[in-house]
Amino acid sequence: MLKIAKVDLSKLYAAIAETADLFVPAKTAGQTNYTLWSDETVVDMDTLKTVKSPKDVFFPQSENLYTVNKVDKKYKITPEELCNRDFVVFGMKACDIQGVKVLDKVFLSNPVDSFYKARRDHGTIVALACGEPEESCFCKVFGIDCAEPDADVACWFVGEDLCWKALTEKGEALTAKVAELLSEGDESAVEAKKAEIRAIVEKLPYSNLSLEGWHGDATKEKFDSPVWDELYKPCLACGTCTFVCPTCQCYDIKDYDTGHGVQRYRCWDSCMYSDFTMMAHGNNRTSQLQRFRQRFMHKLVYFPANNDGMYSCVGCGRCVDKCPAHLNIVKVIKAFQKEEAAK
Amino acid sequence: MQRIGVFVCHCGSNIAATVDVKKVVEIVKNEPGVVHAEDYQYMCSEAGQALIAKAIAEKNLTGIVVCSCSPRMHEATFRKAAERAGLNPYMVEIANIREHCSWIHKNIEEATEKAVILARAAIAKVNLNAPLKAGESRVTKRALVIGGGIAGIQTALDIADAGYEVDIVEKTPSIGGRMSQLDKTFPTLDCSACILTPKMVEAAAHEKITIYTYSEVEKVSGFVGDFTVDIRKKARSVDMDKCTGCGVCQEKCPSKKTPSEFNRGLGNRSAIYTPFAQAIPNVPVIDRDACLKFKTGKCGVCAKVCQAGAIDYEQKDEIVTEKYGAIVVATGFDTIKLDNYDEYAYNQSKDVITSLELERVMNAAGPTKGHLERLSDGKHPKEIVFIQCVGSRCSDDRGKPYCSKICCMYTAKHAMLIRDKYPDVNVTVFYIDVRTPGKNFDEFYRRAVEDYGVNYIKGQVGKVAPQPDGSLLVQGVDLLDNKQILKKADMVVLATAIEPDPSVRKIATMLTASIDTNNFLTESHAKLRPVESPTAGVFLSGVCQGPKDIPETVAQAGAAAVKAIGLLAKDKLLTNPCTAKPDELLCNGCSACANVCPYGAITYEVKLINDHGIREERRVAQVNNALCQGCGACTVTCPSGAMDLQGFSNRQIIAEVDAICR
Amino acid sequence: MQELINRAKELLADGTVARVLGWKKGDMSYNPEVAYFNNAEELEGFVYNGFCAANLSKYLIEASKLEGKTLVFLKPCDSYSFNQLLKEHRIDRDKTYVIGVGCKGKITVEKIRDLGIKGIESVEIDENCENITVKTLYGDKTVAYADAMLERCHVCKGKEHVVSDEVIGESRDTVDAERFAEVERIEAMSPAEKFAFFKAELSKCIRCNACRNVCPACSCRKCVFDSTKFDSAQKANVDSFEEKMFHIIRAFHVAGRCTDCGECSRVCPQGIPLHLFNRKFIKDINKFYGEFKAGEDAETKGPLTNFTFDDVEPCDAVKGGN
Amino acid sequence: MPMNEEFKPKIVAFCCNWCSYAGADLAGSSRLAYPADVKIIRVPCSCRVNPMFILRAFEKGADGVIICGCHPGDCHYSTGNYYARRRMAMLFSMLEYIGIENGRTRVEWVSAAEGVKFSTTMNDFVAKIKSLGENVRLGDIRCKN
Repeated sequence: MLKIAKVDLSKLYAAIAETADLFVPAKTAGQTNYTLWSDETVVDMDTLKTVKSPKDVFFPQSENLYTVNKVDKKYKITPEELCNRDFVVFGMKACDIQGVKVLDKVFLSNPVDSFYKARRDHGTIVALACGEPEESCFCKVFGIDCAEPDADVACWFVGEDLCWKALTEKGEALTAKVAELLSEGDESAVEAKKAEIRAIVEKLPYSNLSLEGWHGDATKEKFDSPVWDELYKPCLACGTCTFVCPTCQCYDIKDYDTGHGVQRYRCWDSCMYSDFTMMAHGNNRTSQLQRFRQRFMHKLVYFPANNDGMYSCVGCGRCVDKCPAHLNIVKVIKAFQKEEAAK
Repeated sequence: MQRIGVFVCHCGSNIAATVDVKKVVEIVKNEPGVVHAEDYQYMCSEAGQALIAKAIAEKNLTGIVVCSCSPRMHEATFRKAAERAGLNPYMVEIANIREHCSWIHKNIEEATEKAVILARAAIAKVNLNAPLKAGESRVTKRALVIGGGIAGIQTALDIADAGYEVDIVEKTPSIGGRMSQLDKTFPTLDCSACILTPKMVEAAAHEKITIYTYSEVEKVSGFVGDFTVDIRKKARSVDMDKCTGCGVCQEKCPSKKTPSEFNRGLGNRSAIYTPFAQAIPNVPVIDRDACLKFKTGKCGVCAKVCQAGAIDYEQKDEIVTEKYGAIVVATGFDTIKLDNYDEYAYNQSKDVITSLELERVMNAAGPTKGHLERLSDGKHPKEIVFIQCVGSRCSDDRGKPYCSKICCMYTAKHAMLIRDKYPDVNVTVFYIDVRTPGKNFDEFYRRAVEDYGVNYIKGQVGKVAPQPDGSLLVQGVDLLDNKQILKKADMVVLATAIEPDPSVRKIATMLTASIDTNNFLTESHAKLRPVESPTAGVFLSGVCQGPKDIPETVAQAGAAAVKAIGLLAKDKLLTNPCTAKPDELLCNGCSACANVCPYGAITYEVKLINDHGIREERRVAQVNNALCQGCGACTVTCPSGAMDLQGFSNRQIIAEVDAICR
Repeated sequence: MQELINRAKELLADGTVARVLGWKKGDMSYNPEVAYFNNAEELEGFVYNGFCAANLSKYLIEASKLEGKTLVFLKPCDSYSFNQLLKEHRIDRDKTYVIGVGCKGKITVEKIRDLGIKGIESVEIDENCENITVKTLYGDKTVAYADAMLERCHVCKGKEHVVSDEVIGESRDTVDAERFAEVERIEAMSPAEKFAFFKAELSKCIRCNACRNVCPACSCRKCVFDSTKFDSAQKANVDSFEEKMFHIIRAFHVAGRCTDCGECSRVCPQGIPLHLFNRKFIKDINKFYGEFKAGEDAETKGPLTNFTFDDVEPCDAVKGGN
Repeated sequence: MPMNEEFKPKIVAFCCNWCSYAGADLAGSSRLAYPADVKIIRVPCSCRVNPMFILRAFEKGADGVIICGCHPGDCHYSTGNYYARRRMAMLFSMLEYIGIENGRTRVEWVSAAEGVKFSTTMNDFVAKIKSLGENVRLGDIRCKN
């Protein structure tokens, strides 16, 4: 266990940034999101949850795939270069790290998404244990321990220090690069901190949410349930939940005419949008009920069915905080519980 | 994907001298959709059009871009050529590389680059063009002529003689117009009334002509072939059917102090009046502002003396609604106000008059019974000075920038008539230039100078100063002798500029006909379509389009009539297919488009819509293609983009923007 | 609140309405959601308190397609949106029964969190809406009601319902700020400062479309940014310009129609003060074309579908007009 | 981009078919020069100009956009330019509000008879855009280079 005084963190950031791009939570115009660090960045390690999850460090909201240019009468295709520069994401929480594992299932299984893989290969995650978990958090429900994040490096704020522990080879390598700034830390103090965090988690209102009945074999029963009929109605069909979610991975591929060529890019899509998966023949989900159902069925039924029971919700609670209609996955789970109980 | 042919015109050297035409051809060959590109000396020629037809046939072209002069010039030509070759005419777009390029740029490289960009924009547009089909609309076989002067009368007679119904709307109590105020006409010196009156009578008697005098156009709706017009027949207070035109009412009317409009205020008329003896109709009107009965409630003399019982104080304005296929504007002119020309003392001295006032003075039926006399003291003048270009050819904003065209000739006429009748009177004319381009015009002017001894001085007058003895001191300059001139005169006559009758602005707005900065109605093409307004179905006759003399006016009146007849002779008209078209699936039914439509072309209908499997009743916009004129106001007010304009669609315009900006 | 429930039950019972559109208790005390109530039993879950900020008028577009009348509860500001939607033929007056509800200003848990309060377990609003008691994992806190109030309530345009079949409940004047102060502050900036301000705000935009989808004026069946009509279909932020385009055009499309209900700013997950766009247009419209309140009635022509002969010229509008 | 002689602005001019396009034609037939930077798009009426077209032009790299229509009162469609005037007043005000340099957009009323005005307007507008320099605030970076 190593440590660095909080007051010296800026030195640490600078040291990391010397050899790699560094992404940190930073506050701009009042909101905290992951940003590429520079000397002027106002780092915000205190805000528990960034508005957007850090998933776009690995899977950007939009990225070019290739460019087509016309040279005389011939078309020239230039693929976008893959990520070839090391980077570090600093401050990721346990839930978001689990989110990346969900994305890994999608993008690293065959066919491998080369853009994503290049970023995963070049990225080192420095995780930060959650100091004060909030009432919208429910990571515990998915077996995540926010006191003990699993990444390349795990960190804890203890007193006036940041405690630092490398967990993987990548973590060790990063530690070596900044070793000068680190000194020996107190293992027991970190343990005490973990206990403190876990004690808070126990008291969180959603920590004991039951996932009973939600599993890969529940398709028929849940799909046909009448509960959806009323449940979706407040939904505005915006994409907030999907865009702040650390695991939503759907994207669309589009072209942009730059005037001197065409850029083919992909960008996040949302299953809440009316033109999601719109095809030449039309749309396979024509009502908001269907679209709304799709999102939760995917997170809690379809994804576990295809990934050894792994849910594609990590309980970060961003949708709980951000849904303009105060709808969220917790309310969905609770609504079904109530229905079960009524039966 | 379209198969586009690009045809680049040299226009002789008009384009080719500044734009490297061959280079344009080479570059556009690589544009998306282009399968053919060539250049030619004159694309608009038979041979040029044949090239287009040949390429359409040989290369299976689906779209055409002609890089040439303005589409306002030859778009129709090329569309017709394409149509003859079997292509939909609306698959043709023009890149204007002459007016907007070769004629304004000197640098060949720059102009060529711009020509390529303009061609690209047109190609990008054609890529999104869709064949359009013109609809049909009916033609109401009746014409409206606004204005009952010589222009309106002649137009109406010509149309009526061709067998079509015509209505004349005249705002004063009689037809006749300015010509009826004139004494003699140049260059023949025949009496104006003698040649005008028969025409007035003929119009009144013509079975196809209906005359609405003391009436104004109130509202115009509709479009070419199918206008609906509200005409306000102002209350005459005299029953047209009963009145015999005996004139006793005018004699007995106690209110006789109203300045006579017909005599330009030089004499008075009664409150119940006909403007002049030969008025048509010969039915008086009561000027309610002057009439004692209307002002005080007492009087009623005219009703008492009218044997026919035609006086009707209760009469009200009446609105007549008629349908017309064609409208001819013949609103004529007036002389400008002279408030900006204090130096000529027009407002200070009664002996400074305008030429039109002189016409009344010279006229036997005028305020002086045709005797040339000073209006201040009735004395016979010995020395008369004419000042030309008062308010015409003016470089500042006091007057008009244009030449009023008729003044040189009528001044020569006046001078000649005065010298002929009163050889004792000296006549001096101050002029800038004497302009006599017309048949027998210069001969006429020379007669004035050579045979009648009129003293022409090239130079302007700086000031006319009324003297204590009642004479006028004219201070001018003789530019040829380069000397100051001080001349004592008994009368000064101002060749006052003419301007379109003020009523034309309102009428132009109602007709959506455009007007130039001088309030003259704009013709569709200055050279090739001089009697047509850019607004389809509206034609121009007489001075409302620009200054002209009587023979020109009559000629133009005939031309306007022929254009109107050509329109009325058709049973159906092809409508502009570039109309608004709603996408019912996107329409919100919010009525925003209908709110901004100037033609009332948009209505709403509740329809069963199948929107990608969702079937529901929706309120959706419907466009009446016969009413829609294609302005596009609705398309921008529609937030969802449901309303689009065919031929100028959102995607087409965006494609042009993209092509220009890339 | 009980009065509202009782009245709703009456109207359901006597068949005046077929359903009730209102707010339902959430699983926390601060997250009520919009809900339909079809019977008296369901109405037991009805709630109306300071957290019921959602403007229900837009939901009536769908409700108008249902059989029978829908009872809807509208706050004073929501009634403007209702009128505007009526004007645009999007909702059917005959299929709605409007109960105007009193409003003492609406609050949001975000504002409470912004005060540094974490681990919120429950929130209690006192009867007079003066203070809020927040129970947290870290102890109880008290917050002044006004401090948790939405921006729009500080500049409320009035507590009168412009349309209703009946009104239940008291309102309270909540205005304690100048409505156009922020717009004026921006107007006074230099072009570079203005640009920096909007760039910082708009670069947060994630194109989730929450602002658009919640907006009662943005009621297009298919948004122009979702269709191919302008070659403008976009799904995600690609370059900062697209956000400018989206937000400028969105503001333009609702200009003269926006009732300043403030829902866009309330729902933005990134806290972008989107109302500043709309309010700029409202300020301009008032200045150039005379005072205009969208939704004040359901008949008057909107300022952008109207004109006068001597309107301000665009170049003069930019110089600040007169 | 530094202001220098090399800056060739891209300028889009929307001209209504009835007045301003004809005014541009008249400028042409009168040989009244204005810079080749101006490219004209013909629209039936100034009221056809959607703010989206203007923003699109800027997105794609235009440095200035000018809209020309019939003088108020003289619209071929009677009222089109009145709507255009309100729309553009709103749009321009918004552009100024978000920090876009004043003067990148303009509305001018040019009649079919005003070839001289068309030419002087374009000369003046190009000079203004040159003084403002390249449009960096509204362009889409993907369209650069």
